[in-house]
Amino acid sequence: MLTVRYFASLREALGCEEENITLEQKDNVTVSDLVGLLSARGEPWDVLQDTGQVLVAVNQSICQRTQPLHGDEEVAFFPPMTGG
Amino acid sequence: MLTVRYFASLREALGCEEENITLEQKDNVTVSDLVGLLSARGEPWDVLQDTGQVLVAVNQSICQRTQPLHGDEEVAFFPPMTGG
Amino acid sequence: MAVDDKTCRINIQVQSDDFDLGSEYSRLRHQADNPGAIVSFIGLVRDFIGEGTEGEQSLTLEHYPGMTEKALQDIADRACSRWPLSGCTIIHRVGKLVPSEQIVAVLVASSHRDAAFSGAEFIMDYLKTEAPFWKKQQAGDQAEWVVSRASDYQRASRWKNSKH
Amino acid sequence: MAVDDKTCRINIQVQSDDFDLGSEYSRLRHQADNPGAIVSFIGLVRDFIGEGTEGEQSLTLEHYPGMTEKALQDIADRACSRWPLSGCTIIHRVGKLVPSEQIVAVLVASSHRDAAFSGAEFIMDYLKTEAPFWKKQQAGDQAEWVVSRASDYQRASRWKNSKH
Repeated sequence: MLTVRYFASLREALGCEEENITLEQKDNVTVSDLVGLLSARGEPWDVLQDTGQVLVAVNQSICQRTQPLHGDEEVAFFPPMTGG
Repeated sequence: MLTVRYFASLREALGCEEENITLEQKDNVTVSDLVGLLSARGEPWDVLQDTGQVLVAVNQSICQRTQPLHGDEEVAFFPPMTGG
Repeated sequence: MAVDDKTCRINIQVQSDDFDLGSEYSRLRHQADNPGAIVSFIGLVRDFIGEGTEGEQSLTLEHYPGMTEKALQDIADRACSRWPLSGCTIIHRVGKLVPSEQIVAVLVASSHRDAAFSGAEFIMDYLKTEAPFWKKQQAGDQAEWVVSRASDYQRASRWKNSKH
Repeated sequence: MAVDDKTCRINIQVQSDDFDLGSEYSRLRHQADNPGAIVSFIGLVRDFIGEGTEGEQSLTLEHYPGMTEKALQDIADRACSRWPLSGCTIIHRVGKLVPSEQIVAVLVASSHRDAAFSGAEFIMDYLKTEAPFWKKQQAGDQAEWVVSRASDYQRASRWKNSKH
Protein backbone atom coordinates (compact mmCIF):
# COMPACT_ATOMS: atom_id res chain seq x y z
CA MET A 1 0.00 0.00 0.00
CA LEU A 2 1.28 3.46 -0.95
CA THR A 3 1.03 6.31 1.54
CA VAL A 4 0.42 9.49 -0.46
CA ARG A 5 0.95 12.86 1.23
CA TYR A 6 0.24 16.42 0.11
CA PHE A 7 1.80 19.58 1.51
CA ALA A 8 1.29 23.33 1.72
CA SER A 9 -0.76 25.05 -1.01
CA LEU A 10 -1.28 21.70 -2.76
CA ARG A 11 -2.73 20.16 0.42
CA GLU A 12 -5.14 23.07 0.64
CA ALA A 13 -6.06 22.98 -3.07
CA LEU A 14 -6.79 19.25 -2.95
CA GLY A 15 -8.40 19.32 0.48
CA CYS A 16 -6.37 16.24 1.33
CA GLU A 17 -3.41 15.70 3.62
CA GLU A 18 -2.79 11.99 3.26
CA GLU A 19 -4.39 8.94 1.67
CA ASN A 20 -3.55 5.30 1.08
CA ILE A 21 -3.55 3.85 -2.40
CA THR A 22 -3.16 0.22 -3.39
CA LEU A 23 -1.59 -0.31 -6.81
CA GLU A 24 -3.39 -2.93 -8.87
CA GLN A 25 -0.41 -3.50 -11.11
CA LYS A 26 2.87 -3.94 -9.19
CA ASP A 27 5.41 -4.25 -12.00
CA ASN A 28 6.86 -1.42 -14.08
CA VAL A 29 4.90 1.21 -12.20
CA THR A 30 6.36 4.72 -11.91
CA VAL A 31 5.41 7.99 -10.21
CA SER A 32 3.91 9.07 -13.57
CA ASP A 33 1.44 6.18 -13.42
CA LEU A 34 0.36 7.23 -9.94
CA VAL A 35 -0.07 10.81 -11.16
CA GLY A 36 -2.19 9.50 -14.05
CA LEU A 37 -4.40 7.60 -11.61
CA LEU A 38 -4.87 10.65 -9.35
CA SER A 39 -5.36 13.14 -12.21
CA ALA A 40 -8.14 10.99 -13.61
CA ARG A 41 -10.25 12.25 -10.68
CA GLY A 42 -10.49 15.55 -12.62
CA GLU A 43 -10.18 19.04 -11.14
CA PRO A 44 -8.42 19.99 -8.91
CA TRP A 45 -6.38 16.76 -9.07
CA ASP A 46 -5.12 17.33 -12.61
CA VAL A 47 -2.75 19.99 -11.24
CA LEU A 48 -0.50 17.06 -10.24
CA GLN A 49 0.50 16.78 -13.91
CA ASP A 50 2.15 20.20 -13.82
CA THR A 51 5.81 19.31 -13.22
CA GLY A 52 6.74 22.97 -12.70
CA GLN A 53 4.23 23.48 -9.89
CA VAL A 54 4.30 20.06 -8.26
CA LEU A 55 7.42 18.26 -7.03
CA VAL A 56 7.57 14.64 -5.91
CA ALA A 57 9.47 12.79 -3.19
CA VAL A 58 9.52 9.02 -2.78
CA ASN A 59 10.49 7.80 0.67
CA GLN A 60 11.43 11.37 1.56
CA SER A 61 13.89 11.94 -1.30
CA ILE A 62 13.11 14.26 -4.19
CA CYS A 63 12.86 12.30 -7.43
CA GLN A 64 11.86 12.42 -11.06
CA ARG A 65 8.54 11.13 -12.26
CA THR A 66 10.27 8.20 -13.92
CA GLN A 67 11.02 6.85 -10.43
CA PRO A 68 9.74 3.23 -10.11
CA LEU A 69 7.21 2.41 -7.38
CA HIS A 70 6.92 -1.04 -5.80
CA GLY A 71 3.67 -0.29 -4.01
CA ASP A 72 4.83 0.17 -0.40
CA GLU A 73 6.45 3.62 -0.59
CA GLU A 74 5.64 6.97 0.97
CA VAL A 75 5.01 9.32 -1.96
CA ALA A 76 4.72 13.07 -1.33
CA PHE A 77 3.53 15.83 -3.66
CA PHE A 78 4.23 19.48 -2.90
CA PRO A 79 4.91 22.89 -4.48
CA PRO A 80 8.47 24.24 -4.91
CA MET A 81 10.03 24.98 -1.53
CA THR A 82 10.08 28.45 0.00
CA GLY A 83 12.09 28.02 3.21
CA GLY A 84 15.10 29.90 4.49
CA MET B 1 58.21 69.60 9.15
CA LEU B 2 57.38 66.04 8.03
CA THR B 3 56.61 63.39 10.63
CA VAL B 4 57.92 60.09 9.28
CA ARG B 5 56.72 56.86 10.89
CA TYR B 6 57.77 53.23 10.42
CA PHE B 7 55.72 50.15 11.33
CA ALA B 8 56.06 46.44 12.02
CA SER B 9 59.01 44.56 10.44
CA LEU B 10 60.20 47.77 8.79
CA ARG B 11 60.32 49.58 12.15
CA GLU B 12 62.40 46.72 13.53
CA ALA B 13 64.70 46.55 10.50
CA LEU B 14 65.39 50.29 10.60
CA GLY B 15 65.50 50.52 14.39
CA CYS B 16 63.36 53.62 14.12
CA GLU B 17 59.74 54.27 15.01
CA GLU B 18 59.37 57.93 14.16
CA GLU B 19 61.49 60.88 13.08
CA ASN B 20 61.01 64.45 11.94
CA ILE B 21 62.40 65.62 8.64
CA THR B 22 62.47 69.15 7.28
CA LEU B 23 62.40 69.40 3.51
CA GLU B 24 64.91 71.90 2.12
CA GLN B 25 63.07 72.23 -1.15
CA LYS B 26 59.31 72.74 -0.71
CA ASP B 27 58.06 72.80 -4.31
CA ASN B 28 57.51 69.80 -6.57
CA VAL B 29 58.54 67.35 -3.87
CA THR B 30 57.03 63.84 -3.91
CA VAL B 31 57.20 60.75 -1.73
CA SER B 32 59.87 59.44 -4.12
CA ASP B 33 62.12 62.37 -3.25
CA LEU B 34 61.73 61.61 0.45
CA VAL B 35 62.56 57.95 -0.22
CA GLY B 36 65.68 59.08 -2.12
CA LEU B 37 66.77 61.20 0.82
CA LEU B 38 66.26 58.36 3.33
CA SER B 39 67.80 55.65 1.11
CA ALA B 40 70.94 57.74 0.75
CA ARG B 41 71.70 56.74 4.35
CA GLY B 42 72.64 53.32 2.93
CA GLU B 43 71.74 49.96 4.43
CA PRO B 44 69.23 49.13 5.85
CA TRP B 45 67.47 52.31 4.65
CA ASP B 46 67.70 51.44 0.96
CA VAL B 47 64.93 48.84 1.49
CA LEU B 48 62.52 51.79 1.27
CA GLN B 49 63.06 51.81 -2.49
CA ASP B 50 61.46 48.37 -2.80
CA THR B 51 57.86 49.22 -3.77
CA GLY B 52 56.76 45.59 -3.37
CA GLN B 53 57.96 45.36 0.23
CA VAL B 54 57.29 48.89 1.42
CA LEU B 55 53.95 50.70 1.19
CA VAL B 56 53.43 54.41 1.87
CA ALA B 57 50.64 56.42 3.47
CA VAL B 58 50.47 60.20 3.54
CA ASN B 59 48.22 61.66 6.23
CA GLN B 60 46.98 58.16 6.93
CA SER B 61 45.84 57.35 3.42
CA ILE B 62 47.66 54.82 1.24
CA CYS B 63 49.20 56.53 -1.78
CA GLN B 64 51.54 56.16 -4.71
CA ARG B 65 55.10 57.41 -4.60
CA THR B 66 54.21 60.16 -7.03
CA GLN B 67 52.14 61.76 -4.23
CA PRO B 68 53.26 65.42 -3.71
CA LEU B 69 54.51 66.50 -0.28
CA HIS B 70 54.18 70.05 1.03
CA GLY B 71 56.43 69.51 4.01
CA ASP B 72 53.94 69.30 6.88
CA GLU B 73 52.51 65.81 6.34
CA GLU B 74 52.59 62.61 8.34
CA VAL B 75 54.29 60.06 6.10
CA ALA B 76 54.27 56.38 7.06
CA PHE B 77 56.23 53.46 5.62
CA PHE B 78 55.24 49.88 6.31
CA PRO B 79 55.20 46.34 4.87
CA PRO B 80 52.07 44.89 3.18
CA MET B 81 49.29 44.38 5.72
CA THR B 82 48.59 41.05 7.38
CA GLY B 83 45.50 41.71 9.48
CA GLY B 84 42.22 39.86 9.64
CA MET C 1 33.71 6.06 20.26
CA ALA C 2 36.93 7.49 18.93
CA VAL C 3 36.56 10.91 17.45
CA ASP C 4 38.08 11.59 14.05
CA ASP C 5 39.43 15.14 14.15
CA LYS C 6 39.01 15.51 10.41
CA THR C 7 35.27 14.91 10.54
CA CYS C 8 32.95 17.79 9.85
CA ARG C 9 30.70 18.05 12.92
CA ILE C 10 27.16 18.54 11.68
CA ASN C 11 24.31 19.80 13.88
CA ILE C 12 20.82 19.88 12.36
CA GLN C 13 17.81 21.25 14.26
CA VAL C 14 14.24 21.84 13.09
CA GLN C 15 12.25 23.47 15.86
CA SER C 16 9.48 25.91 16.72
CA ASP C 17 11.58 27.52 19.48
CA ASP C 18 13.80 30.51 18.84
CA PHE C 19 17.59 30.03 18.85
CA ASP C 20 20.52 32.04 20.17
CA LEU C 21 23.36 32.84 17.76
CA GLY C 22 25.86 33.40 20.58
CA SER C 23 25.25 29.91 22.03
CA GLU C 24 25.36 28.19 18.65
CA TYR C 25 28.56 30.00 17.74
CA SER C 26 30.21 29.00 21.05
CA ARG C 27 29.21 25.39 20.55
CA LEU C 28 30.58 25.23 17.01
CA ARG C 29 33.74 27.11 17.98
CA HIS C 30 34.55 24.51 20.62
CA GLN C 31 33.46 21.47 18.60
CA ALA C 32 35.34 22.34 15.43
CA ASP C 33 39.00 21.42 15.22
CA ASN C 34 41.25 24.51 15.29
CA PRO C 35 38.91 26.71 13.22
CA GLY C 36 40.36 29.86 11.68
CA ALA C 37 37.05 31.20 10.40
CA ILE C 38 33.40 30.88 11.34
CA VAL C 39 30.74 32.33 9.05
CA SER C 40 27.15 32.66 10.28
CA PHE C 41 24.03 33.46 8.34
CA ILE C 42 20.79 34.43 10.07
CA GLY C 43 17.56 34.89 8.14
CA LEU C 44 14.85 37.02 9.74
CA VAL C 45 11.18 37.66 9.02
CA ARG C 46 10.82 40.98 7.24
CA ASP C 47 7.81 43.26 7.21
CA PHE C 48 6.45 41.90 3.98
CA ILE C 49 3.78 44.48 3.36
CA GLY C 50 4.00 48.24 3.08
CA GLU C 51 3.49 50.60 5.94
CA GLY C 52 -0.10 51.56 6.61
CA THR C 53 -1.44 48.08 5.95
CA GLU C 54 -3.70 47.06 8.77
CA GLY C 55 -3.81 43.86 10.76
CA GLU C 56 -1.22 41.68 12.38
CA GLN C 57 1.42 40.21 10.08
CA SER C 58 2.69 36.70 10.48
CA LEU C 59 4.48 33.97 8.60
CA THR C 60 3.64 30.30 9.13
CA LEU C 61 6.25 27.74 8.18
CA GLU C 62 5.05 24.26 7.27
CA HIS C 63 7.50 21.43 6.67
CA TYR C 64 7.70 17.70 5.93
CA PRO C 65 8.91 16.10 9.16
CA GLY C 66 11.45 13.38 8.51
CA MET C 67 12.31 14.51 5.00
CA THR C 68 13.35 17.96 6.25
CA GLU C 69 16.08 16.63 8.53
CA LYS C 70 17.23 14.21 5.81
CA ALA C 71 17.42 16.99 3.20
CA LEU C 72 19.34 19.34 5.52
CA GLN C 73 21.77 16.57 6.49
CA ASP C 74 22.34 15.80 2.81
CA ILE C 75 23.03 19.47 1.97
CA ALA C 76 25.47 19.72 4.91
CA ASP C 77 27.22 16.51 3.85
CA ARG C 78 27.68 17.84 0.33
CA ALA C 79 29.11 21.12 1.66
CA CYS C 80 31.53 19.18 3.90
CA SER C 81 32.73 17.02 1.03
CA ARG C 82 33.20 20.01 -1.27
CA TRP C 83 35.16 22.28 1.09
CA PRO C 84 37.45 21.54 4.08
CA LEU C 85 34.83 22.37 6.71
CA SER C 86 35.37 21.37 10.33
CA GLY C 87 31.84 21.99 11.53
CA CYS C 88 28.43 23.12 10.42
CA THR C 89 25.14 23.93 12.13
CA ILE C 90 21.75 24.36 10.46
CA ILE C 91 18.73 25.45 12.49
CA HIS C 92 15.37 26.12 10.86
CA ARG C 93 12.23 27.17 12.67
CA VAL C 94 8.71 26.01 11.85
CA GLY C 95 5.31 27.25 12.97
CA LYS C 96 4.05 30.81 13.30
CA LEU C 97 6.53 33.71 13.32
CA VAL C 98 6.06 37.47 13.33
CA PRO C 99 8.19 40.20 11.67
CA SER C 100 11.75 40.59 13.02
CA GLU C 101 11.82 37.02 14.39
CA GLN C 102 14.66 34.71 13.41
CA ILE C 103 13.82 31.97 10.88
CA VAL C 104 17.05 30.22 9.98
CA ALA C 105 20.66 29.97 11.14
CA VAL C 106 23.57 28.48 9.21
CA LEU C 107 27.03 28.43 10.82
CA VAL C 108 30.11 27.04 9.10
CA ALA C 109 33.59 26.58 10.55
CA SER C 110 36.76 26.05 8.53
CA SER C 111 40.43 26.79 8.71
CA HIS C 112 40.01 28.87 5.52
CA ARG C 113 37.81 31.91 5.24
CA ASP C 114 36.89 31.35 1.60
CA ALA C 115 35.70 27.80 2.39
CA ALA C 116 33.64 29.07 5.34
CA PHE C 117 31.97 31.75 3.20
CA SER C 118 31.34 29.43 0.24
CA GLY C 119 30.08 26.62 2.48
CA ALA C 120 27.55 28.90 4.17
CA GLU C 121 26.30 30.31 0.85
CA PHE C 122 26.06 26.85 -0.69
CA ILE C 123 24.01 25.57 2.26
CA MET C 124 21.65 28.55 2.14
CA ASP C 125 21.17 28.24 -1.63
CA TYR C 126 20.28 24.56 -1.45
CA LEU C 127 18.25 24.94 1.73
CA LYS C 128 16.02 27.35 -0.20
CA THR C 129 15.49 24.99 -3.12
CA GLU C 130 15.76 21.45 -1.68
CA ALA C 131 14.59 21.51 1.94
CA PRO C 132 10.82 20.94 2.24
CA PHE C 133 9.68 24.15 3.94
CA TRP C 134 6.79 26.28 2.78
CA LYS C 135 5.87 29.77 3.94
CA LYS C 136 2.39 31.20 4.25
CA GLN C 137 2.05 34.94 4.80
CA GLN C 138 -0.81 36.40 6.79
CA ALA C 139 -1.65 40.11 7.03
CA GLY C 140 -4.87 40.80 8.89
CA ASP C 141 -7.39 38.34 7.41
CA GLN C 142 -5.51 37.94 4.11
CA ALA C 143 -3.39 34.80 3.80
CA GLU C 144 -1.34 33.56 0.88
CA TRP C 145 1.35 31.02 0.19
CA VAL C 146 4.74 32.46 -0.73
CA VAL C 147 5.71 31.58 -4.29
CA SER C 148 9.19 30.23 -4.98
CA ARG C 149 11.55 32.55 -6.83
CA ALA C 150 13.39 31.68 -10.01
CA SER C 151 16.39 33.63 -8.67
CA ASP C 152 16.76 31.12 -5.82
CA TYR C 153 16.99 28.28 -8.34
CA GLN C 154 19.53 30.23 -10.39
CA ARG C 155 21.63 30.84 -7.29
CA ALA C 156 21.60 27.14 -6.43
CA SER C 157 22.44 26.06 -9.97
CA ARG C 158 25.60 28.18 -10.10
CA TRP C 159 27.32 25.63 -7.79
CA LYS C 160 26.89 22.96 -10.45
CA ASN C 161 29.02 24.88 -12.94
CA SER C 162 31.76 26.16 -10.67
CA LYS C 163 34.43 24.36 -8.75
CA HIS C 164 34.08 26.78 -5.80
CA MET D 1 19.00 64.48 15.11
CA ALA D 2 16.64 62.93 12.62
CA VAL D 3 17.54 59.42 11.66
CA ASP D 4 17.53 58.45 8.01
CA ASP D 5 16.24 54.90 7.85
CA LYS D 6 18.07 54.27 4.59
CA THR D 7 21.48 54.95 6.09
CA CYS D 8 23.86 52.06 6.58
CA ARG D 9 24.72 52.09 10.31
CA ILE D 10 28.47 51.55 10.59
CA ASN D 11 30.20 50.50 13.83
CA ILE D 12 34.00 50.37 13.80
CA GLN D 13 35.99 49.19 16.84
CA VAL D 14 39.73 48.59 17.23
CA GLN D 15 40.43 47.20 20.67
CA SER D 16 42.61 44.88 22.72
CA ASP D 17 39.58 43.44 24.56
CA ASP D 18 37.75 40.40 23.34
CA PHE D 19 34.27 40.80 21.82
CA ASP D 20 31.02 38.85 22.02
CA LEU D 21 29.33 37.84 18.77
CA GLY D 22 25.93 37.45 20.43
CA SER D 23 25.98 41.05 21.72
CA GLU D 24 27.23 42.50 18.44
CA TYR D 25 24.61 40.58 16.50
CA SER D 26 21.81 41.81 18.81
CA ARG D 27 23.00 45.37 18.45
CA LEU D 28 23.11 45.25 14.65
CA ARG D 29 19.80 43.39 14.45
CA HIS D 30 18.06 46.18 16.35
CA GLN D 31 19.90 49.07 14.69
CA ALA D 32 19.40 47.92 11.10
CA ASP D 33 16.13 48.76 9.42
CA ASN D 34 14.00 45.63 8.85
CA PRO D 35 16.92 43.32 8.02
CA GLY D 36 16.14 40.04 6.30
CA ALA D 37 19.67 38.67 6.54
CA ILE D 38 22.66 39.12 8.81
CA VAL D 39 25.99 37.54 7.87
CA SER D 40 28.79 37.37 10.43
CA PHE D 41 32.42 36.46 9.94
CA ILE D 42 34.70 35.68 12.87
CA GLY D 43 38.43 35.12 12.40
CA LEU D 44 40.25 33.16 15.10
CA VAL D 45 43.90 32.54 15.92
CA ARG D 46 44.87 29.08 14.69
CA ASP D 47 47.61 26.85 16.04
CA PHE D 48 50.13 27.97 13.49
CA ILE D 49 52.81 25.40 14.19
CA GLY D 50 52.65 21.64 14.14
CA GLU D 51 51.97 19.53 17.16
CA GLY D 52 54.99 18.68 19.24
CA THR D 53 56.55 22.12 18.86
CA GLU D 54 57.53 23.40 22.22
CA GLY D 55 56.92 26.74 23.85
CA GLU D 56 53.93 29.01 24.16
CA GLN D 57 52.40 30.26 20.92
CA SER D 58 51.14 33.77 20.51
CA LEU D 59 50.27 36.31 17.86
CA THR D 60 50.89 40.01 18.40
CA LEU D 61 48.91 42.45 16.32
CA GLU D 62 50.41 45.87 15.68
CA HIS D 63 48.43 48.60 13.94
CA TYR D 64 48.60 52.25 12.90
CA PRO D 65 46.23 54.08 15.26
CA GLY D 66 44.19 56.68 13.44
CA MET D 67 44.78 55.29 9.99
CA THR D 68 43.28 51.93 11.00
CA GLU D 69 39.90 53.38 11.90
CA LYS D 70 39.94 55.55 8.78
CA ALA D 71 40.76 52.59 6.52
CA LEU D 72 38.05 50.40 8.08
CA GLN D 73 35.48 53.18 7.78
CA ASP D 74 36.42 53.65 4.14
CA ILE D 75 36.04 49.92 3.39
CA ALA D 76 32.65 49.86 5.15
CA ASP D 77 31.51 52.95 3.22
CA ARG D 78 32.46 51.34 -0.08
CA ALA D 79 30.55 48.15 0.83
CA CYS D 80 27.49 50.22 1.79
CA SER D 81 27.54 52.12 -1.48
CA ARG D 82 27.96 48.96 -3.55
CA TRP D 83 25.20 46.85 -1.96
CA PRO D 84 21.93 47.78 -0.20
CA LEU D 85 23.28 47.22 3.33
CA SER D 86 21.39 48.49 6.36
CA GLY D 87 24.17 48.02 8.90
CA CYS D 88 27.71 46.86 9.30
CA THR D 89 30.05 46.24 12.23
CA ILE D 90 33.82 45.76 12.05
CA ILE D 91 35.78 44.86 15.19
CA HIS D 92 39.49 44.12 15.06
CA ARG D 93 41.64 43.27 18.03
CA VAL D 94 45.23 44.42 18.57
CA GLY D 95 47.91 43.32 21.03
CA LYS D 96 48.87 39.82 22.11
CA LEU D 97 46.55 36.89 21.36
CA VAL D 98 46.92 33.14 21.87
CA PRO D 99 45.57 30.27 19.72
CA SER D 100 41.77 29.92 19.61
CA GLU D 101 41.22 33.58 20.55
CA GLN D 102 39.02 35.76 18.34
CA ILE D 103 40.83 38.32 16.14
CA VAL D 104 38.25 39.93 13.93
CA ALA D 105 34.47 40.21 13.54
CA VAL D 106 32.57 41.52 10.53
CA LEU D 107 28.77 41.63 10.64
CA VAL D 108 26.63 42.82 7.74
CA ALA D 109 22.86 43.33 7.66
CA SER D 110 20.77 43.66 4.54
CA SER D 111 17.30 42.88 3.31
CA HIS D 112 18.90 40.56 0.72
CA ARG D 113 20.98 37.52 1.57
CA ASP D 114 23.27 37.82 -1.46
CA ALA D 115 24.10 41.44 -0.54
CA ALA D 116 24.83 40.44 3.07
CA PHE D 117 27.16 37.63 1.98
CA SER D 118 28.93 39.73 -0.67
CA GLY D 119 29.27 42.72 1.66
CA ALA D 120 30.90 40.63 4.38
CA GLU D 121 33.32 38.97 1.94
CA PHE D 122 34.19 42.29 0.34
CA ILE D 123 34.94 43.85 3.74
CA MET D 124 37.13 40.91 4.80
CA ASP D 125 39.04 40.91 1.51
CA TYR D 126 39.84 44.62 1.72
CA LEU D 127 40.45 44.52 5.47
CA LYS D 128 43.24 42.01 4.78
CA THR D 129 44.89 44.14 2.12
CA GLU D 130 44.14 47.77 3.06
CA ALA D 131 43.79 48.03 6.83
CA PRO D 132 47.14 48.69 8.56
CA PHE D 133 47.47 45.64 10.80
CA TRP D 134 50.56 43.48 11.04
CA LYS D 135 50.89 40.10 12.74
CA LYS D 136 53.97 38.76 14.51
CA GLN D 137 54.00 35.07 15.43
CA GLN D 138 55.82 33.84 18.49
CA ALA D 139 56.44 30.17 19.30
CA GLY D 140 58.67 29.66 22.33
CA ASP D 141 61.59 32.06 21.78
CA GLN D 142 61.18 32.18 17.98
CA ALA D 143 59.39 35.26 16.64
CA GLU D 144 58.68 36.21 13.07
CA TRP D 145 56.50 38.65 11.17
CA VAL D 146 53.74 37.07 9.12
CA VAL D 147 54.27 37.67 5.40
CA SER D 148 51.35 38.90 3.30
CA ARG D 149 49.89 36.39 0.87
CA ALA D 150 49.45 36.96 -2.83
CA SER D 151 46.14 35.07 -2.64
CA ASP D 152 44.71 37.78 -0.38
CA TYR D 153 45.52 40.41 -3.00
CA GLN D 154 43.97 38.24 -5.71
CA ARG D 155 40.80 37.85 -3.65
CA ALA D 156 40.54 41.61 -3.15
CA SER D 157 41.18 42.39 -6.81
CA ARG D 158 38.30 40.18 -7.99
CA TRP D 159 35.86 42.87 -6.78
CA LYS D 160 37.32 45.33 -9.27
CA ASN D 161 36.32 43.16 -12.21
CA SER D 162 32.90 42.03 -11.09
CA LYS D 163 29.71 43.93 -10.52
CA HIS D 164 28.84 41.77 -7.50
